Amino acid sequence: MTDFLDPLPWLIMLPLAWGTLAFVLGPGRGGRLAIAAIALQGLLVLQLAGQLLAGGARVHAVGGWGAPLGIDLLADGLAAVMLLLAQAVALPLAIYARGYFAAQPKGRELFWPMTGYLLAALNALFLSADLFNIYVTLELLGLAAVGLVAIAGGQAPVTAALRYLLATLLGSGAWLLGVALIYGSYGSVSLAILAPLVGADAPLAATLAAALMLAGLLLKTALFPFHFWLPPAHGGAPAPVSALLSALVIKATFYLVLRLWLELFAPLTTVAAAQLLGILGAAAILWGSALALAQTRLKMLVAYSTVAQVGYLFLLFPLATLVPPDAAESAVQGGVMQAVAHGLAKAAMFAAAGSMIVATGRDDIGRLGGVGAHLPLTLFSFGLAGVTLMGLPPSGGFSAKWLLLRAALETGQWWWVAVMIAGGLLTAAYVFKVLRRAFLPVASGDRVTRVPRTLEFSAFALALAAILLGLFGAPLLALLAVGGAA
Amino acid sequence: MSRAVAALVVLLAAGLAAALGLAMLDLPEPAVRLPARVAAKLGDSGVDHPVTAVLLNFRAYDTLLEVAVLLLALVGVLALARPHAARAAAPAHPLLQTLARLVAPLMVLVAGYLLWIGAHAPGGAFQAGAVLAAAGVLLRLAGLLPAWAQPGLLLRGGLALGLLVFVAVAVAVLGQGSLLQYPPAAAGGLILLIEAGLTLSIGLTLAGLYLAGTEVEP
Amino acid sequence: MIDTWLPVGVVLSSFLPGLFIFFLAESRIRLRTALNLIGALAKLALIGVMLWGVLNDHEYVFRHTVLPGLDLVLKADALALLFVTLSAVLWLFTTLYAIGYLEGAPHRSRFFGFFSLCVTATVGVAMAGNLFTFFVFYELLTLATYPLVVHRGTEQAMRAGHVYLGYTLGGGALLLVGTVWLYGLAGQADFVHGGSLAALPPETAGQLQVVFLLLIAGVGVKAALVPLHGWLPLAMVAPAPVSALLHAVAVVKAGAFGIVRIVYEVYGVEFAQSLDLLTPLAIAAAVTIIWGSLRALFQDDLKKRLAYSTVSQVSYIALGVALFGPLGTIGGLVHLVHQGIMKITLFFCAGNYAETLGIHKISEMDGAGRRMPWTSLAFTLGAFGMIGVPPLAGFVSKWYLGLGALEAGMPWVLAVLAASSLLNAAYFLPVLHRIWFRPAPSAWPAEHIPQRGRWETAPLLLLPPLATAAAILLVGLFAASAFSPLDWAKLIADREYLQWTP
Amino acid sequence: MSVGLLYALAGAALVAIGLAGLLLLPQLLRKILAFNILGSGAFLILVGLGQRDGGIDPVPQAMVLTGIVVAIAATALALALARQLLDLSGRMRLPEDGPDAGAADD
Repeated sequence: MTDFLDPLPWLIMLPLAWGTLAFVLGPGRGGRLAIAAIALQGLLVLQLAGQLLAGGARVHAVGGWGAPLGIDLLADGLAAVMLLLAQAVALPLAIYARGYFAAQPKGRELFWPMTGYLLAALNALFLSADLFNIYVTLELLGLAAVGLVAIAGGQAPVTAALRYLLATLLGSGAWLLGVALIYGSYGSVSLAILAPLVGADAPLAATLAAALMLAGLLLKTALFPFHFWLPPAHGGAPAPVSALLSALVIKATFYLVLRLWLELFAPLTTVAAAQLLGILGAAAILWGSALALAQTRLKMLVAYSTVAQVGYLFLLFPLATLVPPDAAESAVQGGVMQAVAHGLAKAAMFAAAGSMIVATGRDDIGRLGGVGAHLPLTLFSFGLAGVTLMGLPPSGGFSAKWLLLRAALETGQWWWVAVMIAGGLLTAAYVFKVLRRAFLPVASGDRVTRVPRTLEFSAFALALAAILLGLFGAPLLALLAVGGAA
Repeated sequence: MSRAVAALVVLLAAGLAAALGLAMLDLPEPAVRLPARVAAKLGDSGVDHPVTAVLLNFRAYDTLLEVAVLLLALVGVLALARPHAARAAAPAHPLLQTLARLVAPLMVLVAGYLLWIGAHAPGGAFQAGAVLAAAGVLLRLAGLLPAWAQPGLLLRGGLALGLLVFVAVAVAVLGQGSLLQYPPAAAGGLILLIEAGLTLSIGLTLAGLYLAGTEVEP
Repeated sequence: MIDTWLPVGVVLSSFLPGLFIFFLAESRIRLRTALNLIGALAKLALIGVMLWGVLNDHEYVFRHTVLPGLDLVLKADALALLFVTLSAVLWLFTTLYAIGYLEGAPHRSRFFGFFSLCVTATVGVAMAGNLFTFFVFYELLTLATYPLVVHRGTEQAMRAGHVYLGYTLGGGALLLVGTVWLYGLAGQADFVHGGSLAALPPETAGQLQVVFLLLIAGVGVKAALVPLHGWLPLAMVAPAPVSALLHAVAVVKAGAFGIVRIVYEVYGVEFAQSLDLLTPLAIAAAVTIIWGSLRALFQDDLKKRLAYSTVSQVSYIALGVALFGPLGTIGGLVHLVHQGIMKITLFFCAGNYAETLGIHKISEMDGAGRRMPWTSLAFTLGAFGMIGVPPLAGFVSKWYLGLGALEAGMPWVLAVLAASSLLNAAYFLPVLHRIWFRPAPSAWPAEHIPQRGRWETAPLLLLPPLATAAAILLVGLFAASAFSPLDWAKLIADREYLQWTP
Repeated sequence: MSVGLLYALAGAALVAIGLAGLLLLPQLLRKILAFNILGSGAFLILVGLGQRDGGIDPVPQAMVLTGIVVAIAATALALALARQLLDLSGRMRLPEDGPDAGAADD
């Protein structure tokens, strides 16, 4: 009986099942089913987290065969944290989406099935311990994301979706090539089997595979200069989709970079490669923030903010590679904390932006006057999310920044300190660019209508979660430590 | 795009090919030998053909996700298809129509054979589904099937059946200890059940990718 | 149990009403007023309990671990209570004043919401038990005051808000780097009497000096130390109650209080002296004092003159901190309270002139004393206090600062004090002369509130400045008695010097 | 040199051709074909390296079967998107300039 209630397989099968059922139910149906099922998934993740904290990392051998013949699922602290993030973001967004598509029906027909597959892909990816299986989850994730971008139709979204699709296919192609080389070198694709083999002997093929897989993931994570596809895709999709993509989808590929870097390819990492990743991250922070500041459309601003925030994630690599273990631990904790905090805050920010666009009827920062007076909770949520992105305390973003700053100062890499501080100030500049507009009264000729309450409250719940993460980050870090990933 | 950039890209691609070639010429002996392990466990897999055993037992979880990818692609194509796409095709040449009427039942029969033989020889649900889909495309070209932008409940059920059966079997055997862990005695039957569902759904899905994607001219 | 949660209660007593007020409809005036006053009174009651406790050697500490090795600590010690009490009392007066001031104005729910958050942040700054907690509330203060500065939504207000954010977020960034660095060096940065850094190995001295510079520059932005003061005169576009709060308790005082905590309870005044950090601080403070007074001299806008006066006066606190010796400490700490009472009175009065008669410029103030005698009396007490006329509050501060300068062997500070007092007189006395001795013009610039019987203006506008003006007189007259600000400052100074013998 | 290795080397060449095509060809249909060539190259490498010592390895064969279906799905979605773009814009190619270029004015 206990086998039957194991949360691990259910976390993948449940969203697959409800996504398919939503498709069978018919166009636009399945929202309530999705919300109930995601809530259940949330409980399953909490149960899993409890199991990990009590008994350490867990392996689930699918089919009972075990690696290398079968495929293993691995739930360690890092995976559990990402699973927690995914369900925590998805539940309020599902509630938000129901309200959003009631007000803005364009694109609602097949939103739920695609979202179900998206979540199944995310959960499967976080739990997978098999390189080829990860390839399949990557494709499931990529196609779901591309489909969601194009869901509302129109020339700009379709163009963005195609660009995104080509980028993501090239990325998974590089991954598959890497898998082929690894299988050719070692005869297995299981992470657990491969790790000691790579450590013992790494032929040119393994190094080449590592480089290819890393490059493919960077393309999918939209790290500067591979960010070209992200702003139109995230900025052009319906708000709940933008939120899901910015909060979760790019985090999934970042998670893989982190796992490969810290575990499988750890013997191959060099300081130079780590510094290169850091430099790309720094460039993303500065370039993305500057472009965010230059936007006139609200959702494009938030999308470029994602380009910038992705940069922070990659600062962890120079801070965690070949440095004293204390600093490395702090850096990894900071990077993961940033992933979680940005996920919650960016979902809140896109959700709030979507409400503002519904209320004002247009996507224009210059015409936001009156939002402060008519949608105070939404604006407040946007502000709270902004606080997290700026890295002001108390918030998850601050905790992340604190951990990264500590690692930077401890390892004497002060140049990353300067980048992080400059990035925080630039973030403040573009967040306040929106806030100050929204405080102004309604411009003559414009109207601000009310939006459903569920839109306001779901965005607020996400923003509040990002803030509370800053006050209660310690349990999350305890969970992260399970299994020694950090 | 400037010539310089193009030259750079070509250089990059050639460099990649060279690096791949070099790496492949300098490979160590693999430390793990999976073929031997597959052969050793083939008897417990419920089928005789090693590729089918990998696809539907040892690495059945990959296949499960792959079926989801296929259905998802159809969902994406349907999301793009607009209602005006659902038009009856222009009637085709009578000869083609007659031929299609004759061949289609035969193709269904072939599909059934491929499904059955998959347990022992090359074949299985994907090959069978592909043949079914080809029958659908042929009927469509002959003007005997309408394009569908908005499949009805029955059709949606058929599209989803394979994945739903697969998921149901996967979790139904959780009591054995893990996902997709078939009881050894029932393995062959369960695999056939899954493959039967998959054949129908894959056939419909592959046909749907064509049928939903055509005839979009306004 | 109670001991743990009392400091939290003090923070929540304005935070919760503030949150509630945000979502009140504009028309719910009574509920909003009731929430404001209940919060203010509850805060005072909680503080009363803690004052009693601290006197009886009680410790009120709340500790919550945010990250491993990083605690959020709220602690009510003598120094915290000095500032908390000042904030809570003046908040009550300012709330009353603001209710009168904003009668009928738009966006009051938003205003009072942020107003409450602003006080929440201030008491948080006051009760912060370590540098991290201080930083948390210091940044919260920035965010809570920005909407108040731009409240009017005019182009000028927006520009002022921009400048304000630029300065304060920049300062916050410096403070953050300094704080992280210090945590890296010392593992923690709890506020303890006499500081905790003296035990670090001597080779870190150079780093500690750089960290000190970062920290002081970070808090110096809000304390308006020259050349970091540029935002303060611009922020004058805010409504009068906001200016009053900004100048007397919230923003500039948070900065000054930060300097006190950093010098005394992070570095320890004796250790800071041994690192040669105090003399540069004293010079920075002295330059600010003179520069602010000089600039004040040339302002015709009344609130701008008061703003430059604040730049100058707040640095008395920093100066007192930088004078090594208990007497200087006493002078600086007591001025923290005294300057607050005096400056809030002056801003209340400036608001009254503007709201009642439309007077914004000093050149328009001729004969205002006859039309508004009570307001003008309060203004006069505040101005005399600032100049340092005995027996008013300002005199007490300056007396101890002077003694402290002699004790620290820095006689040049006396010259600074004397010059500053002369400049204070030079920019306040002409104003008083206009109010009392010039004939009134035939018409005021814009008379909004007519004389009604004995009330020269709305009662809620008049009573708060009268109360604080009375306080200026009382804390000066009764400086020597128990529970006076001076007495409390002596108690604190007593604890900060561990080895010092005069 | 075994036959398997020869397949793998041919796969490497296909990958290079596919990569260059995907990046250089402006026409969408050709881009999609180039992606398929790239994918086929990767499949060849996977299978070829797996049996470079002459024996038959069913595991990469099964993986490639899975990969082919995934590639079909991706190709179908790409074609549907390209078709949609053709209907909406009348062109079968992506706009030339990168999105950052028009950031400030769109």
